[in-house]
Amino acid sequence: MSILEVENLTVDIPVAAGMLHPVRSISFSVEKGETLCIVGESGCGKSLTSLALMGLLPKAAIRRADKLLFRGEEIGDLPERKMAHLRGGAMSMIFQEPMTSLNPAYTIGDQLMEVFRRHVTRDKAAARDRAIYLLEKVGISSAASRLGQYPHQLSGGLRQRVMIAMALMCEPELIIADEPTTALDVTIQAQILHLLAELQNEFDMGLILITHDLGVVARIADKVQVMYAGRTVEEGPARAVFDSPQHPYTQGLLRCIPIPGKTKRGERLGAVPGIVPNLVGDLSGCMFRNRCPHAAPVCATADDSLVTGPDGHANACIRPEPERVAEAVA
Amino acid sequence: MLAYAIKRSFAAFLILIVVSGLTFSLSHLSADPALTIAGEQASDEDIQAIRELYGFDRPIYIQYLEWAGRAMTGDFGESYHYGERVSTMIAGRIGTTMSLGVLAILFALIISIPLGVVAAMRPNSLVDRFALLVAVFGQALPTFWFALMMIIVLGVWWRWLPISGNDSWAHFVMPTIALGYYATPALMRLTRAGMIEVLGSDYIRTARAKGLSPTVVLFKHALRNAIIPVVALAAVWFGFMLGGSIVIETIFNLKGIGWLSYDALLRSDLPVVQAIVLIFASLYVVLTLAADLVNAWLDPRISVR
Amino acid sequence: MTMISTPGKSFDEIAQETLEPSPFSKLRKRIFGNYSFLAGLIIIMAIFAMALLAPLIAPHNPYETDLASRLMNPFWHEVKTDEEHPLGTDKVGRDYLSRLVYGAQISLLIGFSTMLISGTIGTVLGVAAGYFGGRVDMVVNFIINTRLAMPVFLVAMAAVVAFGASLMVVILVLGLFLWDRFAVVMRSITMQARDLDYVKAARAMGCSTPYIIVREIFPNVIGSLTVVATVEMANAILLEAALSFLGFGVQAPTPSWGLMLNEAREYMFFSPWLLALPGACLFLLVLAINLFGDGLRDVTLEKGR
Amino acid sequence: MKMKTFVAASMLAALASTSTMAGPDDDSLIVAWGSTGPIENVDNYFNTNRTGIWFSRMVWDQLIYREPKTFEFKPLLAESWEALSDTTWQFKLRQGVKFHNGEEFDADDVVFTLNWISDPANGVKVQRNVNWIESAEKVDKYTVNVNMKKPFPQAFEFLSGPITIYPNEYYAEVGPDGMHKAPVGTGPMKVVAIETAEEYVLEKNPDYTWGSPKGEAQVSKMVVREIADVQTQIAELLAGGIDITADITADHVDQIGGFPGFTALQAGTMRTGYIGFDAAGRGNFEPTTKLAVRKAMAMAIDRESLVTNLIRGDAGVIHTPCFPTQFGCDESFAAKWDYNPEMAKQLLAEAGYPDGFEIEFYTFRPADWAEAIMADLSKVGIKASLTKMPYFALRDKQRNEGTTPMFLMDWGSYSMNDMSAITSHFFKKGPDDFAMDDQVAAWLEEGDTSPDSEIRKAAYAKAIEKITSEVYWLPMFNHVRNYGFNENLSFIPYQDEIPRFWQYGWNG
Repeated sequence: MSILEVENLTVDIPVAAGMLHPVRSISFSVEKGETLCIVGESGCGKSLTSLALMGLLPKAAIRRADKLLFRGEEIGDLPERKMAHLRGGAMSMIFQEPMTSLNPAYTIGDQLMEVFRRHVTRDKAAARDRAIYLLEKVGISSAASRLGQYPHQLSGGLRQRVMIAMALMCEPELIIADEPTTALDVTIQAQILHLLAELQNEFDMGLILITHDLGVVARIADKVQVMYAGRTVEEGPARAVFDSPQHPYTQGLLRCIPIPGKTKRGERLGAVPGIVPNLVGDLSGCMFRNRCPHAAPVCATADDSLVTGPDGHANACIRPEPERVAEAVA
Repeated sequence: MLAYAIKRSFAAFLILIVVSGLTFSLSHLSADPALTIAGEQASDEDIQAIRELYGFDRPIYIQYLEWAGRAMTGDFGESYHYGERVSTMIAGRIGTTMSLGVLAILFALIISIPLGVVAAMRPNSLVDRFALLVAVFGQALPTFWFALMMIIVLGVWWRWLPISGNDSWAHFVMPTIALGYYATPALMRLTRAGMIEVLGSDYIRTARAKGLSPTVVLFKHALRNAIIPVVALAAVWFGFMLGGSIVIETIFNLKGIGWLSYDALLRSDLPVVQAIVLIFASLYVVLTLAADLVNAWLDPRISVR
Repeated sequence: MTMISTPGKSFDEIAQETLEPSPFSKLRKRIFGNYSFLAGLIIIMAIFAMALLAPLIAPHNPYETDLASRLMNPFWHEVKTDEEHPLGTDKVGRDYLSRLVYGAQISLLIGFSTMLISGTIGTVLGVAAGYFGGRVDMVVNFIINTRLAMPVFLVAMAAVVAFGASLMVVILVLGLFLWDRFAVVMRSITMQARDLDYVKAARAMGCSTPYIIVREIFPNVIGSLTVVATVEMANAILLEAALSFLGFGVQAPTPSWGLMLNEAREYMFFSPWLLALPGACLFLLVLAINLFGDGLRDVTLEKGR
Repeated sequence: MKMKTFVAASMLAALASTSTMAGPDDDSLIVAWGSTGPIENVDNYFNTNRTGIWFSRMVWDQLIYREPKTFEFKPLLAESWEALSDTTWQFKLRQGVKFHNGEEFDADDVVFTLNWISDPANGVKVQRNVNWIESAEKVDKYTVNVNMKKPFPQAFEFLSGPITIYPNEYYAEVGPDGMHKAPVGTGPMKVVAIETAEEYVLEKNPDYTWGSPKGEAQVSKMVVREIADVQTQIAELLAGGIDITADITADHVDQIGGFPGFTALQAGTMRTGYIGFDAAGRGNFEPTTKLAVRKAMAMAIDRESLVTNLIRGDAGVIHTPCFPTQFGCDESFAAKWDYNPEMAKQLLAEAGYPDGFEIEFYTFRPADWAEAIMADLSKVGIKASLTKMPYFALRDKQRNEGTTPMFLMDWGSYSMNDMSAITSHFFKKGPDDFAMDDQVAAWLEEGDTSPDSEIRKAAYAKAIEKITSEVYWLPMFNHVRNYGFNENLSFIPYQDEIPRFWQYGWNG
């Protein structure tokens, strides 16, 4: 049984110009001990997807899903009060901005223990022990004395470690990390990712890592899901996706990054030209068509659902590679 | 911390010297104290004698230094008019003014913080509209006029509340509302703005992601950060209110030091005026210092440098 | 000198509260129509026109007494009315409507003049402190703190006693006291403006300081300056009214709304309109200035971000 | 919901406060006064307030009683008296009178009081009240001789007015401070509690049964509240918080009188209003130094209209620089200036001001009187600009700087029925004198010190004639005191501006 199973998740936000459709009918699942990476450009809906899973969408946003199963139970219609009990307990989240995601008015000890005492036990001593244990786990020295410090006394890297520790406080079965390293120095980015992967292994959790950094994905992902304009355009086992990207967008993305062992020294990195389309109003066809080198008139109208291949590798291109090759031949 | 405290105290001290020096010169411009002391029927010789006895014939800066020197020991001299020690007179009356000031600022905070919070949480709701009305009216309503209207309606027409004096808590209801209401718009405005900013902040999202109950999120995580600026402004307003208490105390016959200063000005009772100006100024200085310390406690990022 | 730098937290709060865009702009639009700003402006213009055209509008000379027809009732009363005096007469038989009309002149005169004086003082101090920083900032901070520590109302009353009550004295006293908000806000805005890239560039290119302040800094602060000006104008009008109300303001028979309130107090229980009318005028003017200022704040804010 | 609670709480509060409300129910009287400021020290010798006089009449007695309607002198603490010489009076004292603290009243008290107050070292605030006393001597337990420094014809005015008799043992022990905190006298009311500038609680003196002409107290308890603001006093009166106020204006009398349950009335007093001119040129203002100008101004002001419309009650125009009932104040010697704006214009033109002039005008009274006067003056071309100042500040300016060319003021003569209490104060070349007329000063001095009342009258007549014909002052009108009170209160006003509060009881 998957820890998380999502089917046709949709998020709509009413705005002045009409209805914005930032996430449109996406599906995925995460198993115990598995790492799912959701990749895509800014604005592709990946952060909203994570917030939708946690039930943290802005008030105006409307969430719909055919299935939203957590540990096999439907959580899509849970009242806020019950949802709050899951959050921070069985599922927790790490945010992008360690500098601002901690409350400046309270010590990190207070903020760490708070979540434990909310979900596990009111026992203060137990919470404290757990906090110290996890701070050490995430590689913070003299953990006990750190408890009394305020966020502003810590560096960004340390704060993100604290955020990770906080997410782990209640032994969650699923962690959603939304670009946890974007705001950090490059050297620290690697450390934090390494740490995350290590902890995931150790505690055997499901991990959803949201990122636009394919280099990161290549290193730790089990499964990859590529999002563009609120849609999943390609998904599959990490190796399959990296080895043979099928959707033109994925191909474009992969050309943008140097991949160890694949990109030759001196080779030019590619770029995906064009801009992300407007997602307000009725949408149809493939949204990538205005940037796609292979676009054809049919792309404006045809269904852009995923077509799954034999190894679980799916993509949503209306004109998949075989067709394009056929055309080229013809 | 200690160095900071010393610096602040020194600055405060300088401020008090300047303020009291200005007031001293100002009030000595306004009247010849010898005349006030001598009374209506005094002869020229009597007045001259008093002038020499009290040293009013000396240069003003010498008089000021002497006054300031004694004031530092809490000795503000004797009232020309009442003949009582000014310190005794003020000690007997400051309680009324402080009660009024504290009640008024509490009233303002009790109105403005919840209104500001609710307005921030539920824009466009009925409460928000009510808050708007309070703010728009509060800013434009002359305090004394509002006080008089309350007296007419609540005191005389409906006879709900006592009109003058300070015998019971009921006597403080109208003055508190009149004085406190004026500070409400500013405080509410700042609460609402702070609250909106905080509610949109990353750490509130974190708190919610931690599954904390809405109450904890609102009161523990959001409010504390949102009211930090409100505290500082409330301290400033408390100072303003003590000043405003002059009109209110006069209207409601509350005999605090606001009224005392008005009475003293009418009869050129300079030692009383000077002492009260100095006390108001000291209160302001102490309050802003206290507000900074409270802020430092509420917001650990403000390190006490 | 370094010892006297004490820009308490309260400075920032005063600046923030002043410039905080009205939280209610949307709501206000709903209640007062789409452009409350426009509504404020229209009321101000109407009152301004009333002041300018007073000799044409007012049915009588506001100073002309007629003891035989004193205390006439306004038109809605059944007895003792006179078509000559639609709003009745005051206690020496002057036409109340005419005095209300001419009262606009006084309030606007006081509001504008005070604002000009205090605006000049405050802007010079604030811009200097914000632009030069360092010691200049310290000295200005000290001056601002000293000013804030003074109980304005009390010291203003003392000054009026010292120099004699007259329109000129009231304007000067208020002008010399109400510059603090200008200074605080100008200081903080100038500080931000100083760090803008093009201002830095201008400095790097060796432009003269006056040139930079006038050409580069000033356009940045002018919006906030106007906002503060509206706040202070409203403040000055209310303070003048309070001073006149206590008998420490302008002299009779000047038709000042504050003084009219003072005179009307005698009749507050029996002829409440005498109190209500000038109070309502005062309220309306201040409300209009506030609405206008709020609207201006929104505009300034949109432009600024 | 919260609003409801608040409303309910307020109503409860109101009920609580109404339970202690004023009214006839509990045989108590609540008085409000204080529009000119609270009494700084209720010790009669250490305040200058009008209300200080009111208070002193309740708590203390004088040797002599001056009948307030006929101005006759009657026995009070002294049973009889005779003049032993031009400078000595002998008083036989009443027996069986007790002070509130039980101390017995006898010659020792009188001797102590008179000697103590006349010693300048003790700093009695109004020296003029006491500095004519040379000494007092005890003859026997109930006989006292009072020696004067020189013949002093107004002595009885003082002995029946400001000079109250204190208990010697108590006062020697506690002094003015103690007397302020716990006043002790022989009067009809005794003090229970004093809260400076707040309120005084008094109760009936049960021992005041020896036949005093002042009469016994009519209520068992009295509370006096110092309320500076007249409107607050009225609000309290209408809301039932107080029973009587004496600080209201003429217009209030109409208004309160029309309110069911309340009575209001006006009573003329001897407080004399006047316009003073800087005839001596103390402030270097030229126009007022010219007689023609002063005459013109006198004729430009319509005093009749002012009195009828603004002052009202039984006030009248006064032509003398003193109040006509006062000793020596003979109206027939006064030059009268009737309203005549045409003549005024003519005089101004003759004086060299055909287009009038500008003048500063000072007052401390409500501005409406001054405004009416200014309107009259403007009709003959004189533009007056008003400066209204607090009383003390204005007196200060007058005495120190003298830069007040024209001022509307008034004088209550300390309720003394002798013109020396007013005219001599202002025209004997003191700091309040803006005429600086040697002749007038000399005549007044003669009148003040001569033991012969005919000589006094003649001297005063000359002074009156000169002051009014030179228009040093333009006497205006006598003031009216306006009272508002619960209609069940038996209230009688007196011309000397002293309400005898102990005499007022509840009807029915």
